[in-house]
Amino acid sequence: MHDHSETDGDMDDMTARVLALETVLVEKGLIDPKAVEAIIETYEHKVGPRNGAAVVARAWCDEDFAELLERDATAAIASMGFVGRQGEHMVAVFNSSVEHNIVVCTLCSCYPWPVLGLPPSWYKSPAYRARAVREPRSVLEEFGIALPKETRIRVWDSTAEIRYLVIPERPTGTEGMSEAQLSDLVTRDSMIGCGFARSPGPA
Amino acid sequence: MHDHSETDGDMDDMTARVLALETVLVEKGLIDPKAVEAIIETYEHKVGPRNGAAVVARAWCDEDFAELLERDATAAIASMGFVGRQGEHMVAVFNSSVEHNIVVCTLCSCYPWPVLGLPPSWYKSPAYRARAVREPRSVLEEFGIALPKETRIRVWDSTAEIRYLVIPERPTGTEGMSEAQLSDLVTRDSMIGCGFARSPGPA
Amino acid sequence: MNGPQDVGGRHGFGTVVPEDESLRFHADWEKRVLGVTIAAASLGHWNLDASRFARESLPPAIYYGASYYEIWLRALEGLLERAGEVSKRERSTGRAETRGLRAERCLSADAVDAVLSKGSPSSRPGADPKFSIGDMVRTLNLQPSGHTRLPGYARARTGRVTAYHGSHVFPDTHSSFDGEKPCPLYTVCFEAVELFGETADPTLSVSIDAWEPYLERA
Amino acid sequence: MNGPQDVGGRHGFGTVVPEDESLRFHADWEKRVLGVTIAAASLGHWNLDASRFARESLPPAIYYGASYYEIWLRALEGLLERAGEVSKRERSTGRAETRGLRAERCLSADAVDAVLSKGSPSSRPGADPKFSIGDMVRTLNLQPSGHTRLPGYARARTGRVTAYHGSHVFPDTHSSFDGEKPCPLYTVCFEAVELFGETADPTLSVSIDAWEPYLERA
Repeated sequence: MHDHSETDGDMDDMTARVLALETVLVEKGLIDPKAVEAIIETYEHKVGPRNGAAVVARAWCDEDFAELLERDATAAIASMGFVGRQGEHMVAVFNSSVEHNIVVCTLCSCYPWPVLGLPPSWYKSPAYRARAVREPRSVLEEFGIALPKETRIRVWDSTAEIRYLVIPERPTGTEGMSEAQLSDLVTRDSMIGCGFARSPGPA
Repeated sequence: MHDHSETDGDMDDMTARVLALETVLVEKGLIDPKAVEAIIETYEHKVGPRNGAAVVARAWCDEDFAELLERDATAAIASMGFVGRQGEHMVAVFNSSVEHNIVVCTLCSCYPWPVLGLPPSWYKSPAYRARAVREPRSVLEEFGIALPKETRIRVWDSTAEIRYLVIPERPTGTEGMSEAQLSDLVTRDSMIGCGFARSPGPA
Repeated sequence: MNGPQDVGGRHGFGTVVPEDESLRFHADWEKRVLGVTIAAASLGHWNLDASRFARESLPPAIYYGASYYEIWLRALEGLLERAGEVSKRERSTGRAETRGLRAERCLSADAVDAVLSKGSPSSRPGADPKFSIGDMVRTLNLQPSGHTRLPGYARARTGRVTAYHGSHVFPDTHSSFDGEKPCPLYTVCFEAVELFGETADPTLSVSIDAWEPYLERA
Repeated sequence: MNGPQDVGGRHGFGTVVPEDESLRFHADWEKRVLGVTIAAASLGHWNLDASRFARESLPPAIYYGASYYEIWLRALEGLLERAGEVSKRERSTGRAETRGLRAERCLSADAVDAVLSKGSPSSRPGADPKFSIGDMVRTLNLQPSGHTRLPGYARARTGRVTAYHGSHVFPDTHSSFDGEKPCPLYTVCFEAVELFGETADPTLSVSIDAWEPYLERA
């Protein structure tokens, strides 16, 4: 909904608006600017979709891990050190040649932060939230993805505190690749269900 | 939704916007400015809620007319010379001590123009359209109207080309008053169901 | 469409602000919008249902931020643009660059009274009605992306037929220029508890006018 | 509430615009909104459900016209105002006029890692579940004016229980500070044709997570 090219004026307004609020909160001792910085630093540089990519790559390589991920995703993901806010109750859903999973939060912007970081703008947009549950195929087309007509689609609307991580299919031609190499093939969008993992080879 | 005290800037934008369109249409010979003026003149000065008030007053005084109004409102209203756009198919609904009728158009702004003129802003507002069908009592309170708890309420959502006119109850103490005097007691809001006819006496 | 126009029963729009009945317009530009909208309709490029569809197709952020005359104006701009009559550039410069396509249908001042008095009745000859007054019917779960006049709050709900109005032009097809396809039109009355759940006002009933294709026998 | 947040299945919002995954923020003010919102939550004046309710209670014209960080900021302003911490005048001048009420709960920089890593699990001990995996259930026609997490498109629809998650804090009461009232939480899966009518994609199913009070046996 927010067209950034046209809203530079708005953004200045927003800058002033949040600055005023932050200033008052700091003056009252209600927030510590260093804590604010630490939060920003965490989600700008530390917690992001490479966490989820590592989970996916391990699931591709380690059957026991994949089994635990299916049975208790919170524990499996915690075993790799990814825990916390907006990931307290994790469920992993596995794509296959017959079923494709997509995650949405129609009511707000629920998203598995410890494994994917902050949600992209489109995930929070009314357009995605409205259409993912009704016409996911046409949404996928806007991501350049065409699913076979007969593939079943299951959409997970995150209406509670359960957070969903899509495990995309392992691309063909990746035999013998390391977990680290494999994780490079795992895109953020593929872990929401709006893409596939990349095929190996020249990008 | 539209706060007029805050939108003088907007209104200037709107003035410019409609002027540009009108100018191009006139230049192309697609509209005649005199026709535009005649349309405005019609709905600013000729067609308005006094038409409906005359219909209501006659229904209060003339049983045969009331009976025709109930059976074929389009014909009854046409017999008084009120016809045309947005009044092609009329239905009159009669308030009583046990049932109160309210009219809304949840999907746009359908309204019986030949008898009531142009709809007021609130009739077209999302607030009225959203709430009239769910919580008409709380809407009526905002008009200063409290209905007895046991009064049945029937809301008419104008989803087709049928237009509804509410015939309010005749106030007590109006015996012997003329149709013209009675029509002065009939408010626009009472013919939508968002008010009562006024009682006679000092205003 | 499940668009911004479909507000029946929704929350969050605030209070209703009454208005003196002597007030006709809030600004002069509103008068122009009224006059130009009605005059331009005479060109015959669209019908009433198509103009409603143009209004509800405005983006929700615009629809909810606009007064109703602004909604009319924005929809009119789109209708004239799609009809090939007034381009975006012409609107922004205020200067005509091409000739009008249907100048011969321009509404003259003389004809205004007759056009407004005549109106556009939507009743048509049509098939015999399938339902009778008193029948219980259920609205279908119809959610087309195009224009429809079955409001969301009354979808998949059971009510009673309280009136039959003969056949009327069907907006779902007429709005997309796919024909008038007249069909029987009924008034269907629902208890509020059926529409809004068990906490709804028990003294309240709500009726809609519904075309036969919206209904099945309950 | 049937508020602006309840967009599942609605039309008219346009296309989805993909975004490079390396992009974290579109402007610096978005970072501040993120940081201030999370830091201020530590004051304990509200909970996650109350903050969602504050966001969806924004007027639709504002909600749909705003980016999500703007929604967060506007909701935060309202929450802090209602908590008595920051008045409208203080926001407009940018100067504090009173002391903070809960300065002793101010989140310190040292504590950030621990707070973010701990999160706020919503699972609680609770009653035995009434439904089992595989059961067919029907969602109730619940349309409260307050906060709820049963989306409109899945109201009064029949689906199958596909998972049970134990008991979780109930947002409908928690959001209004009426207690956690934990109850069993299920995943319920619906065929798209049940939700959106017969023209819906036959290969599509949609699940929601639904608390037991939203459900009855089908």
